[in-house]
Amino acid sequence: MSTPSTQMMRSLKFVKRFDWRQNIIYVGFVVVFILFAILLGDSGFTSTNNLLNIARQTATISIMAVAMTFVIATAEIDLSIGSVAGLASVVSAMAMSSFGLVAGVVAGLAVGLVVGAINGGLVAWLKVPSFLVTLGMLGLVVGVARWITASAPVPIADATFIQIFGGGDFGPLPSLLVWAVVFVAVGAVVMNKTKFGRQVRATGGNTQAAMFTGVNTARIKFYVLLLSGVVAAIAGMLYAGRLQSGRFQWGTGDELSVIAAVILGGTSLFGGRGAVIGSLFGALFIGLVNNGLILAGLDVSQQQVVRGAIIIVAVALSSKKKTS
Amino acid sequence: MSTPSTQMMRSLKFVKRFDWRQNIIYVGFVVVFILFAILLGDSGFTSTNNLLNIARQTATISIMAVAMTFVIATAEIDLSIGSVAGLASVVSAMAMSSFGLVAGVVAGLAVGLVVGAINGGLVAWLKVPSFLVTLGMLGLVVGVARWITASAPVPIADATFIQIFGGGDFGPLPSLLVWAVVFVAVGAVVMNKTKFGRQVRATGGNTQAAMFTGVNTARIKFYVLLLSGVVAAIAGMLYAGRLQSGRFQWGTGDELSVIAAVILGGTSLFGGRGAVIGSLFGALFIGLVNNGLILAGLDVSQQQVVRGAIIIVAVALSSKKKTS
Amino acid sequence: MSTSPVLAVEMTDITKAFNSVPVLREVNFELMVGEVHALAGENGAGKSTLMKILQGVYQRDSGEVKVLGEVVSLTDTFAARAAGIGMVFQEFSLIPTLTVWQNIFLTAEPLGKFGLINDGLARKKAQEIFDDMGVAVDVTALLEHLPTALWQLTEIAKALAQNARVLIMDEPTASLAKHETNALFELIERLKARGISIIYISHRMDEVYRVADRITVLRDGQNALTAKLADVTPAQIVAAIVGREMSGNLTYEDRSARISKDAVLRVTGLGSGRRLSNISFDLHRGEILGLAGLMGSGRTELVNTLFGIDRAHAGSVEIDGKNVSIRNPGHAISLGLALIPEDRRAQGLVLEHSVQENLTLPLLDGLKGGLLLSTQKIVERAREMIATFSIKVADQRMPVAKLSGGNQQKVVIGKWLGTDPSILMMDEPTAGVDIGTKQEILAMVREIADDGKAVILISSELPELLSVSDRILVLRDGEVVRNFLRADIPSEEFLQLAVQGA
Amino acid sequence: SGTGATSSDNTGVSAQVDAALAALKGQVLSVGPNGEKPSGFDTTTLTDAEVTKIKAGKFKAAIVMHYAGNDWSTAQVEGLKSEFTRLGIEVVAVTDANFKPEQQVSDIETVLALKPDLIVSIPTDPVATAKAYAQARDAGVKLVFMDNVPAGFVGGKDYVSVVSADNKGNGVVSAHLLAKALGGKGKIGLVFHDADFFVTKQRYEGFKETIALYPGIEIVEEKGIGGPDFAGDAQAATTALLTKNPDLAGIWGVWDVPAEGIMAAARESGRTDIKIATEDLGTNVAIALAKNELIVGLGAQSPFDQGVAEARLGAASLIGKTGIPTFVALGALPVTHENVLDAWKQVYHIDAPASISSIYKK
Ligand SMILES: Nc1ncnc2c1ncn2[C@@H]1O[C@H](COP(=O)(O)OP(=O)(O)OP(=O)(O)O)[C@@H](O)[C@H]1O
Ligand SMILES: Nc1ncnc2c1ncn2[C@@H]1O[C@H](COP(=O)(O)OP(=O)(O)OP(=O)(O)O)[C@@H](O)[C@H]1O
Ligand SMILES: O[C@@H]1[C@H](O)[C@H](O)CO[C@H]1O
Ligand SMILES: [Mg+2]
Ligand SMILES: [Mg+2]
Repeated sequence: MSTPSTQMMRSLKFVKRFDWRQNIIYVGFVVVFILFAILLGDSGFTSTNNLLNIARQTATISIMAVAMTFVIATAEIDLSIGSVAGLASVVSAMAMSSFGLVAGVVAGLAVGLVVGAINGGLVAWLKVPSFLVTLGMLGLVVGVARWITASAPVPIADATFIQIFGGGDFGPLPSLLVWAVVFVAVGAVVMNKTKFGRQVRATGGNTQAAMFTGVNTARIKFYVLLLSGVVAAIAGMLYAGRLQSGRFQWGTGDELSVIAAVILGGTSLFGGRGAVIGSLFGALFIGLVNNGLILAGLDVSQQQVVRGAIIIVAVALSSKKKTS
Repeated sequence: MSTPSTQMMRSLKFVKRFDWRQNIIYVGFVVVFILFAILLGDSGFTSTNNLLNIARQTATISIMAVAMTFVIATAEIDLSIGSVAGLASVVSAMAMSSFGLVAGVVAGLAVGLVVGAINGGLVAWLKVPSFLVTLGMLGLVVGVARWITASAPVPIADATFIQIFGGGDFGPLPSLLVWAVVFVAVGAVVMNKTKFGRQVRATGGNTQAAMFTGVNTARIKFYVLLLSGVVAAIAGMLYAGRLQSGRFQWGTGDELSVIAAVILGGTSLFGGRGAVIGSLFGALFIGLVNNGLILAGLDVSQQQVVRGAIIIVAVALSSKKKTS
Repeated sequence: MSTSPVLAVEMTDITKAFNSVPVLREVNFELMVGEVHALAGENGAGKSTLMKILQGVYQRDSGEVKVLGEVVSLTDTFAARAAGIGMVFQEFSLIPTLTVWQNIFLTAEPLGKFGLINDGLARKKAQEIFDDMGVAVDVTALLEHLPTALWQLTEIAKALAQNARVLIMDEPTASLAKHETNALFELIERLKARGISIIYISHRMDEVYRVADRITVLRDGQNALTAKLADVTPAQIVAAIVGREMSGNLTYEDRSARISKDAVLRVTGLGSGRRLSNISFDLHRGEILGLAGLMGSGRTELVNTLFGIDRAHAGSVEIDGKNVSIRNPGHAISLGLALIPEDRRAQGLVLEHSVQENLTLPLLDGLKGGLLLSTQKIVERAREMIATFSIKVADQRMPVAKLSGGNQQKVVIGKWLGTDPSILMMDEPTAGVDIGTKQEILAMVREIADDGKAVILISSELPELLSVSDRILVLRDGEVVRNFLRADIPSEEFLQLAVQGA
Repeated sequence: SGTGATSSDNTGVSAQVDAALAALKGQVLSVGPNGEKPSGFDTTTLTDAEVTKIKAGKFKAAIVMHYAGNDWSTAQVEGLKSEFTRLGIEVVAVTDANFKPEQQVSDIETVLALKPDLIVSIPTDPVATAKAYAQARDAGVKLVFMDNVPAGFVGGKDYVSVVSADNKGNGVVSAHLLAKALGGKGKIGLVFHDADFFVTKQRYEGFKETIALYPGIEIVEEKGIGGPDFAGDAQAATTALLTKNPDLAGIWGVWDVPAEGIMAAARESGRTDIKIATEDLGTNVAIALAKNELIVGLGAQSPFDQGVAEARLGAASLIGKTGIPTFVALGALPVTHENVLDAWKQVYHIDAPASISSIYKK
């Protein structure tokens, strides 16, 4: 969107904003963490177990946030991820119960591939707004999940699946944690050190300019939405492993948390930027707050109030930095 | 099926002459309406009563969509409207029960003013992303609403209030319908025939250029978010009148439907455009589909699937026209 | 048609229409290997369109294109790049959110181990290209932080990095100051020597004579002239461009009689941003004050500060003897100021809004019928302005983005002159404007001053400054270093030296 | 290594529990919205003559749910549909308000356009939906409710009848079963439905009153969940409970979906020794019972039979039958590892699926 400018002021504003957009989340994370550690020390907030809990509870969001960072970096959006996770969880559970582990995983991934391809195809080549396409998809996909399961859970017995997908541990670490770390690491490298990542940000920064430069912007948009679909499917299987069953509700509403994590992390909804690590901390920040507030013994309404306040204050402070 | 298709052909010619984004919604509306009229004629779809139902059920969404059109035209977003409606409904119900009608209405409006002013202030002058601010507000506000009511409904006895706010009729017309018509009419005029409307679109189209042209872009952003808060509060009171009680849940999740209505109506998330009438038809379109699918006797899951599919198809078709 | 030497590019009978408005009609254009071929014509004549067809951005309706003897289809930009055609776009092809070096190597990044981008190498190469061009830039800066001139230089560096065999330069010097322009010309000589063929689009006659071997002129989308520059006079070229004999350039005339003694604007010890410090000068009613300086010298920052976009942190500003602290552009406008900004696309226009809407945005108060805006008044007002500034547009409801570069600039100028300001500030107003219009604009500037308004004019084209200014301030590193009466400036060279600070 | 109810050593408590449950058998603790005393399932049967008469009527019915996201709702709708089919009544619409009253009001209005003779529904919010139900009543549509009724509505006058699970009883049953599994002592936590919702409140009361009878058991903390992601909310809440109270011995979950979240949290915290009691015989909790892992017992409703009863009562009213009971309640069914398979058959009228029976630990 933005084009050249020659005022020092504006440049400086941008520099400053860029800085805080990059860093506020880390600051916020540390501050809140320390606060909770002090206030909730005796509630076991800092116990290894609880810290692992936070990691576990934010793993699926973090993973989807990595993919969403790419989508938003191209100035598109994917609202269907929550539903895709739900459908993938039931489809893989069903396939598994009849044809075993491998079939189950393949089927789950297939869900992500198909939905992602449709989203991507419509946005990339028919040039329709991703907000609407993926919003329609959100309803359609969850509907399918309910339809084929009659809204009932599909139990998963396969121990290996549960062990690998979110249920078990790899050595001392919860498998969920490992999944998250791998996704974030790969995502960060791809975004910052590969042609693809570069072209993703170029597409979001100025689609037309990117096209003139020989970036196949349509294909880029197709890929990021495909990716987002597949990753959502994996997240769905992680839910399934964790809850030892597939169900259409797994992942419901995650899209908002994921987008929030990405933006908190410093990626702009208007595209051109993509802070993968930031997104991870955005997710951790949200998880941290949720965990702390529940530990603090607040009831649902109070949790909502404080959680909202914390986000607003964090955002507001971040800007104070800028103008000071 | 010849009637609709020929009708479609005519409408599509019409579309080609103008910008597809501006017109597809009308086409979609007409097509779907005719389809339902044919398929569900005997299910009373076309009965005056049912048509009034559709109007009634979409009124609050339409009203909020008018305000959201202004917000999105400035390239901002307001995710807090649903919660504001909920809080306004309980606050005005509480105030009414103790201090009477006027106090109730004033209190409800005050909620919108306060929340809108905070959203607007943070976005306009601290230049923080409206997505995050209003997302935080979404949680905070609904939390407050639950807190002060212990999640319980607050009954409303005042007959006048119920009569005026969504419960009653003005002559032959449901008061909700009248409210919607007034808001849309005023909104359309302000957007297209006043300096404010022009400045709103300029701000969203290119903030820097608008600023260089003497538009006080910060103030514009403040006003649209303030407006959106107040309108959401009114919508909340309409819910309260209709449901004869205030409750934190009124309006929950409306933000998505409202934004969808606005975008379906031809307003771009990236700002610069604002089609108020389009937003109305976007809302009507969604209401129409929900109503028709229930009348068609589909299961819940099937309703979701078809609803999603219709949105996707509508959007996809709209683009065909663009490229042809 | 000429057979030898072999042609780098041969475009035959090219026609192109946009929604049934013809833009190019049977245009022929040929470029020899190692030749620099100038392409000239009025704003909207079709130059960029022709080049975008060669670049695969637009598809021709009919006609044939050969590159190095091969017929090519040029269905998209990839095909064109594959055919070895690189382009310096008029509306830049750069990504604001990427750094200079990332832009330069976009899609052509050097790869290191594991197929990952070798940042170090890319940065080094980018730096080399700029050194080669003799320009100092921080290649790790984000584009969005840089001024127009640097965008233009980056755009050029990017085209060079593609080491194309055919290089299209669409007004590469539109907002470059003299010394960057010179650096560019030396570069072009070196490229020629390497056998690279160059198409050079420009509205500046002196540049054309300096770099080009041949020239082709388009008028209303048709061939008007193709000749060796050795064989044509500037007058002939201008005639071909505007389609009639044109009275010679505006020349300086002493206007001191028309300039009143009392200052309409008095700036004292003004400081702003990081670099603007201790700026003091008076501006008188009826006076045209020129600002000269190198890129980054602070001219834009100065006018932006006076217009309330940047906040002054020191000094005072008086208008009509009253001390004012300008809060924002709205306030500035109410005080009778107007600023034609340097960067038309970013600061002057809402690109996807119609020509009509852009022209009337600052005038809405005067276009009401009762409480509401009157569409009729808006349409008529816009029509008048389009006529006054001979803006070439098929339909005034067309998005301004679809106008030619120069016509976009005219919209910005028109919009501001429409406000009838008492102090008019213009930052590079004639960048990208064709010769005929440039003269009209300068004449207009003089008229405006003549009926008692004051004008501040920023231009990197010294002849232009010298032709209309009554007084010229030279800025360097954010300070006023010289303050000349026009009469005291003997020659362009003299001013050039002052600017360079030699 | 799960430990089921039977592994409790304290015979005193298990005796007390068995006695209590025995006394409860066939009993219904809840009373009707207007204090009516409950009639049983058997009072809803129709004679062959009545059935033929109903078939002749070619009636239309609509089902307006509050929430369609779990086995309970599905079974309700199944029961209704199967019985309606038997009675030759056409189901013209099914709607789901997902716990949103304003949505439910719209659903009712919309459904009325279909001119149904009968609406079977469960009000999400007694106050907010009253006007819409009144509209239906005034249009001459017969109303049968599940679990609770709109504010100010009177049985036999405004609506035909309300069929409820003995929700209070369900709470009581689950409390007894948890107490038994805990051997009558230990710290427990509660995960309740933080909403003004009749049904779930009733259970909560039933549970708390009953658990208070066991002095050795202490409720150390209660956590509310708001949904719509009930499993996720319950999981987070439980994680916190366990973090804060490492010595927690048991947890009560307000229905099966939250219980699934509770199980996940327990597994993750390596607390598979925790004892969980809940309501509703959902698939996943049934599996846990079959494995004899984590879930030690629950109070099951009979959603299918409730559906059947509602269908019959509604149908009866359509042919002007008089003396129809205005409050029918089906007793709570205590389910533990021992009887989970039979319980399934009793609740859903089909054999437990392989996913449950195959892993049943003898
Ligand atoms: N995408 C488009 N849609 C419609 N009209 C267009 C489009 N692009 C260019 N035009 C029209 O084609 C004509 C030629 O435009 P072009 O940019 O080629 O002119 P130009 O010779 O480059 O002028 P300038 O010197 O101002 O850059 C103009 O009238 C312009 O309005
Ligand atoms: N070589 C450069 N590298 C990085 N930033 C630069 C460079 N040159 C100028 N800038 C920045 O761009 C802006 C140029 O300043 P400004 O535009 O006010 O000077 P100017 O005299 O108007 O130059 P120009 O003719 O380019 O407009 C300043 O913010 C300066 O910091
Ligand atoms: O009794 C039912 C179930 O417990 C359900 O899970 C929530 O809705 C209640 O009405
Ligand atoms: Mg051009
Ligand atoms: Mg400048």
